[in-house]
Amino acid sequence: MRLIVLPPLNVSLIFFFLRILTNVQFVRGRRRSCKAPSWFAKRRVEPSIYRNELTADNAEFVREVILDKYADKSSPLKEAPWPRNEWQPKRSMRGGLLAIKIGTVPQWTKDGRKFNCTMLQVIDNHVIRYTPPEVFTQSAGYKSKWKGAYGSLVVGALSSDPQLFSAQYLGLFKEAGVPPKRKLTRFLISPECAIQPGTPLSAMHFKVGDYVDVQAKTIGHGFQGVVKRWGFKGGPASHGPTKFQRRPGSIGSGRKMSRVMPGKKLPGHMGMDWNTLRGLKIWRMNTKYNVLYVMGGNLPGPNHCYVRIYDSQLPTHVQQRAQKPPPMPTFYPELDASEPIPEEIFDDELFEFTEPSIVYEEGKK
Amino acid sequence: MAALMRSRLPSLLPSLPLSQNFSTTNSLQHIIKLTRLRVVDNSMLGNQSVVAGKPPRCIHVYNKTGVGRVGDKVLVAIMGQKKRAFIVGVKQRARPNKPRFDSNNIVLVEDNGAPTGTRIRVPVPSDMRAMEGDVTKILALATKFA
Amino acid sequence: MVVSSRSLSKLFTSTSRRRFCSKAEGLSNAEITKKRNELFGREKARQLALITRVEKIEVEHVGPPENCRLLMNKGLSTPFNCAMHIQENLMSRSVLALVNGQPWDLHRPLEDHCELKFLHFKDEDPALSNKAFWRTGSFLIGYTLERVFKDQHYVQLCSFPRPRVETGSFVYDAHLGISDWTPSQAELQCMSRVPAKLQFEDFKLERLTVDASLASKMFEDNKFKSSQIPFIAAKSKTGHSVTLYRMDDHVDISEGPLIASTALINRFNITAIHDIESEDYGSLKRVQGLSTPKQLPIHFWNYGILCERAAKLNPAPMPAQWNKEAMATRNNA
Amino acid sequence: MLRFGIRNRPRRLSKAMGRKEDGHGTGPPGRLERMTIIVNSLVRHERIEGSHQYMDEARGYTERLLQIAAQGDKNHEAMDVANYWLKDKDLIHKLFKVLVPRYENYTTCATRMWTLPVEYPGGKNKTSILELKGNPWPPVVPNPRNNSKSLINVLLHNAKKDYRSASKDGTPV
Amino acid sequence: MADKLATLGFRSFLSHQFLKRSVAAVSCRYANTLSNETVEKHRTSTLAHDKEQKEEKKISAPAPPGLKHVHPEFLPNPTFYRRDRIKEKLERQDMYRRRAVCPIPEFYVGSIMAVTLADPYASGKTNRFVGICIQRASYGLRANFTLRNVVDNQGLEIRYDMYSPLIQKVEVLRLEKRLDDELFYLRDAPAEFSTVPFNLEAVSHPPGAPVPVNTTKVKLGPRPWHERWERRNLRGVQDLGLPEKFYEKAKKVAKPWEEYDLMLKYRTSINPQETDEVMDEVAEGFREIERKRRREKLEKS
Amino acid sequence: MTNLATKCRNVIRLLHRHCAAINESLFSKSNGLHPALALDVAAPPSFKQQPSKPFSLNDLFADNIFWAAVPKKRRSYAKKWTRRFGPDKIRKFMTPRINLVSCLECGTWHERHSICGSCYEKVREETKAMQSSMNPEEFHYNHPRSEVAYVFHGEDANDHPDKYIVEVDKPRPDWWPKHMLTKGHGKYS
Repeated sequence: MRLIVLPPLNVSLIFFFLRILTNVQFVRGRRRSCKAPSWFAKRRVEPSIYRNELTADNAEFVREVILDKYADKSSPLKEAPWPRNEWQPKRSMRGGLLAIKIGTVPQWTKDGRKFNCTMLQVIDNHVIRYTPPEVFTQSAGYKSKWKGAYGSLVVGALSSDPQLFSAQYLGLFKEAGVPPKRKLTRFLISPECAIQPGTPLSAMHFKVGDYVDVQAKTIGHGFQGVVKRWGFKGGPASHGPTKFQRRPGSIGSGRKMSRVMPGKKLPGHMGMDWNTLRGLKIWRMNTKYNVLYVMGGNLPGPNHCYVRIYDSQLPTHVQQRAQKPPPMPTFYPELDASEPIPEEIFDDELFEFTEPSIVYEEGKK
Repeated sequence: MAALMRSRLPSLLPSLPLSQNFSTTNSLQHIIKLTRLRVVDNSMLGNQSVVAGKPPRCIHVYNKTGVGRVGDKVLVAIMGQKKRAFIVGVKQRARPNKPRFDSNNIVLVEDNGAPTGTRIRVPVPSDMRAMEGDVTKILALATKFA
Repeated sequence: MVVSSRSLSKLFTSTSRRRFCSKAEGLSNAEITKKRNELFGREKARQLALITRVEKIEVEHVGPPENCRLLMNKGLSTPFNCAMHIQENLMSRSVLALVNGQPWDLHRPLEDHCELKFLHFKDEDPALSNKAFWRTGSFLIGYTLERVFKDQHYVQLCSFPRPRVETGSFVYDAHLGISDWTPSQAELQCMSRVPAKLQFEDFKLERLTVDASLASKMFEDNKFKSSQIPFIAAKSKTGHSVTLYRMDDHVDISEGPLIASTALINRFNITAIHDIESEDYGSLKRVQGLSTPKQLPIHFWNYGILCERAAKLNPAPMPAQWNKEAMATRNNA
Repeated sequence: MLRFGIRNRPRRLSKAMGRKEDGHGTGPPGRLERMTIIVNSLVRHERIEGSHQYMDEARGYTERLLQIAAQGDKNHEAMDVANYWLKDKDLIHKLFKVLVPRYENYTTCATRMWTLPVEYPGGKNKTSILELKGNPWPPVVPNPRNNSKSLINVLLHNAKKDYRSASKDGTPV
Repeated sequence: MADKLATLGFRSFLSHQFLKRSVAAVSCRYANTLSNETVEKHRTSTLAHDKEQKEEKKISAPAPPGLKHVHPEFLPNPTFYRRDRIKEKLERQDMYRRRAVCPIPEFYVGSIMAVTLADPYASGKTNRFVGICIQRASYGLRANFTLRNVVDNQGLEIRYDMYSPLIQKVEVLRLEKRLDDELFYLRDAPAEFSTVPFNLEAVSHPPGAPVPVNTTKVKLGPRPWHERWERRNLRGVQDLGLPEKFYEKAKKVAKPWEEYDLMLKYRTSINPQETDEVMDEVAEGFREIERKRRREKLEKS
Repeated sequence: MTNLATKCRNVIRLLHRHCAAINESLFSKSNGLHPALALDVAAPPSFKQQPSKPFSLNDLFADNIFWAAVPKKRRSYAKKWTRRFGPDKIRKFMTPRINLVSCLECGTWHERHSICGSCYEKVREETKAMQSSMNPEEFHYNHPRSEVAYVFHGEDANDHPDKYIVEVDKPRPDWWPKHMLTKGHGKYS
């Protein structure tokens, strides 16, 4: 029986609807906001204020209580698990995962072609909250361009010690009954793909051979000039160009225009902006460590950055998905796994290192 | 012919050091305009350029980027005349399993695409055999494939 | 002897219960609090007026920031005034004072030459401060009960046991005058908001020793207290005095030292109300609460763990009518 | 393996501690020279104070020096490194004969750092104390307070006893 | 390690000082990023539903000390933002599997080697190249080595990916070392130093014997060279015979202090404990390969 | 070109008028003292260094004052103070310091993560006293090759076997924690 301690807490539940990491909204030109929206729940508290007060074995006792409260809770909610609806081709849009980029590795196809794969590890994902479309349209952060078709599924990653977070932020996890998460993100989903809060998600949410979109924040380069930021050629290096080597040059034409067009490429803050790569194939998966090998070594963001992965929205892949429906609404190990899940799953075109070296037959040109 | 080849790499310095021929850098790592090249077939023109110590220079690369790779056609100024040639070896750092040569090698070609020489004296990258177009004509002359 | 006294007290309480209820029907807690507050104020002014000539006493301060000797007024200046001369930090963080080794309220005037030491929650052994803080907690539950309920519910505070921090909660037993009511979480939350707001007001806890007659006059409409006052007075040093404490306009009987002011409190929660059965006073409600001082910040999560424990019934003894034997055992306990 | 949190990148410390005229070099060689001066004084005095950046960088170098010196004075590399890092040659003996045996069976790191308070009105760069453990000087914090008797610790301690006894006899918490 | 420090009451006063720095300072360029320690903490945190099980390492015997030089590519890339335990472990698993199928013998820069590569266009579908190994670079599955030879008076170098499936066979014709780590100066040296006959007979190296060091000193050709060799303090090169001003400029540019920059070395290398752990695992991996090969031989016979 | 010429003329006329005033004020009434009494030290330091050569126009042109971008108008106090201490800068001065804690021993305030300055002052003095009690020749140039033990007044030397003993001729300070004195003292040493 858990006491809601501070009166403002339940107020926060109603108004601060959910801590949403709005994915990229492209206003004209490149615009980003490093500041979280005002209605986000205040996240962090200064841990050292409290930690210095506790003795060692009391801190130990508190950690023990945390583990008992959260460790391997079966179903936090009294009501029955939610129904699993059918996959409707072209209409259904599933939720995604919040992973961490852990590195890139070269792989080869069966016919000897070399390419780079980025490894994304899905660590400790849980569904935190599902908001049906009718409620979501009224909430803060809703964009009218979504035309009320989508509900919102908040997924959290990396459970951590509640003593690091503020009361408001901890209130967000009460409904799901999961430990507070270090990072939250939101996916727009169609109502039939709703997942019950508190459900753990793993890399098996996707299948090898699927195509996914991957979003991450690019490496920040601070205030950069046009040559680095937009790849301008800049001026000549010699023949006496007085102070004109890396400058943007003219930024607009005369009389009729006589202004600078919005979106004009100029020096400014570069990087640390959400970037999406679409239609990346999943070549390989390690189920023991929940690692996905995704096509391409050029994923945005540095090593160990958060990465949002969701089914690819490119039209070709949406059609392909119609034939091979993915696990709906996610992969439930106890229900879907017929035989024990193999530790490594490979795409059939990928060269497995256990196979002998590639030999080209005589006939083939 | 071999006697002319001094033990080390083809000498790129002419007998009398005229200012415009005197070069302080090694030949460039990839082929753009004015890059000095080395003719590797047994065409007369190629041998004369070696004897005269005047290396042929690339004056145009027939591709969009203007940087010549293996298999690209180039226009070469050799012994005072303009000839076309195919690049069969580049000093630029190559991809894995692809050979990298110590000199930028070319094979001279006539206007109709037929090679001037009859034999290529040095190894040629084996993935040139996968190229289409009139490059295939000069492959017949190749003896060794790296 | 023991048997008879208990039967006597049962007789006494059964009759009194019926009589008091009817008489108290008309009165409401608010009026009674106002009346007690006036009586307390008048008595305090009277006692102050008795001091005509100001004598000087020497106060030897020991401890940080430095040991010094202060010349203060007898019967007027309090340890708090001494702190005002020494350091502002002492004023804000001190909970209690030690006068010649005895715990002393911070706002209680000094009587004689003495050696003064200030206590706070982060001392090497803050047991005295913790006990005073716990006793203040019970005192503030009384303050809350008398303000929180609607007027038709006449709350009669009974008594609170000796403060024991190990139990995890402080207690006040009272007769709430509400029949079957078990408070929900939200209601407890609302009740807690009243004392929780006290941390923003800097109410002093003033101590006053009054004559037993005045005390019984103050608490005439509270049957429990009026039956306890003669015994308390008998136990006191002079044999007929009762020590009262006032905070804002709430007055209550308590003998131990309380903390200096409500500004020291950080979190305050009324955690549970249990039904208890006392032989002398019949069925009562045991109201339990938990609080932490500002000097010891605690994270909301760990406070939640303490709250859950504080909600369990406090194992303190049931309130009982005092009689000779009980007082004897109390003294030497 | 360094047993304290080190930064991923070294600090440039380009602001010369001393000027070129005093013989201090500039740039990376100057930075390393300044580090040797600090390490040298730390090995001699075993407790030094200075600006936080320099102390933190020198701390890494001191720990590594001690780890390398642990290979014994017969080892050529250890003697060469000690010779470079300790300008005063009598300290080399102290390093091998006093410090290395002192930290032989230490499980924690061999140095400790404290942050010094900011002098009013502030604005100057942060200063801190860097000391070698096991030094003969009086401890920086003479009697650390034991807060096990504070109110919240007493409450939590008793809550723990209840919690443990409750969970022992199976009653769900 | 920070948590351990945070437990003691008094030490918790200390822990604040370490806590901030023990979480390595991730510069602001990497917003939305976790430090290595935080990721490790979450992988093994008991709060996680997919907590990583601690498998016990079945290390039967410690690795031979020199293994680190024999298989340098098994050690991870020391740059801090490349490090990740899980990525390195999975990569090493692939490397063992590959080496079980196509064994790569012990070789060093300076050994004469022959590599048979699958080539769809060559006759017999394979292409064998013999040359002297002038460089061995990079880490993990990206590891590669470069062979150099002079064929028909034409200098030729091919860079092979060690773990590429196209490689059919790798033979070491002469196992020897040279005085330098990289032999790029052979490009500026006369051809006979880089010429290796294609039909060279393999000289098998007696197992366990120390690897011979070929101390030939190459006489470089005339300038212009590919690099300013006088600045590389090469040992396998005869006296360059350059005028004095070259050497003065080299001295001015040299960085002798970096040899004593202990933290620079610490940050650009894998510390001894971790190297031992990795090398123990590598030795165990190779023993596994041996066992598997013996089992296959038994089945075949 | 013409207005440039007029501008130069005005500037020169302006300078002439002023330099007379400048010379006059410096010598006659410097800070109220009779020139004879105007001590050298009292003269403004900047004036002292300049050699007393007569004012000439080309100094003006020498440091090409006309090519440098210079403010056209004088900045008012209001503008200057708003820039320095204005609304956007107020945050720097007005943010309350909430990480201050008062030391439990001596009550002085310090930041939460730092140690108490006044308490450490005692420790620093004591350390300096102990260091000075060792013979400086040895301490600075020929450090003993074994652990050093500082033996205070009233302590005997032989409970520090095979250590270099340094006599400190004053009693050990009372605030020195007791638990550190016993053998194998705690790890806080």
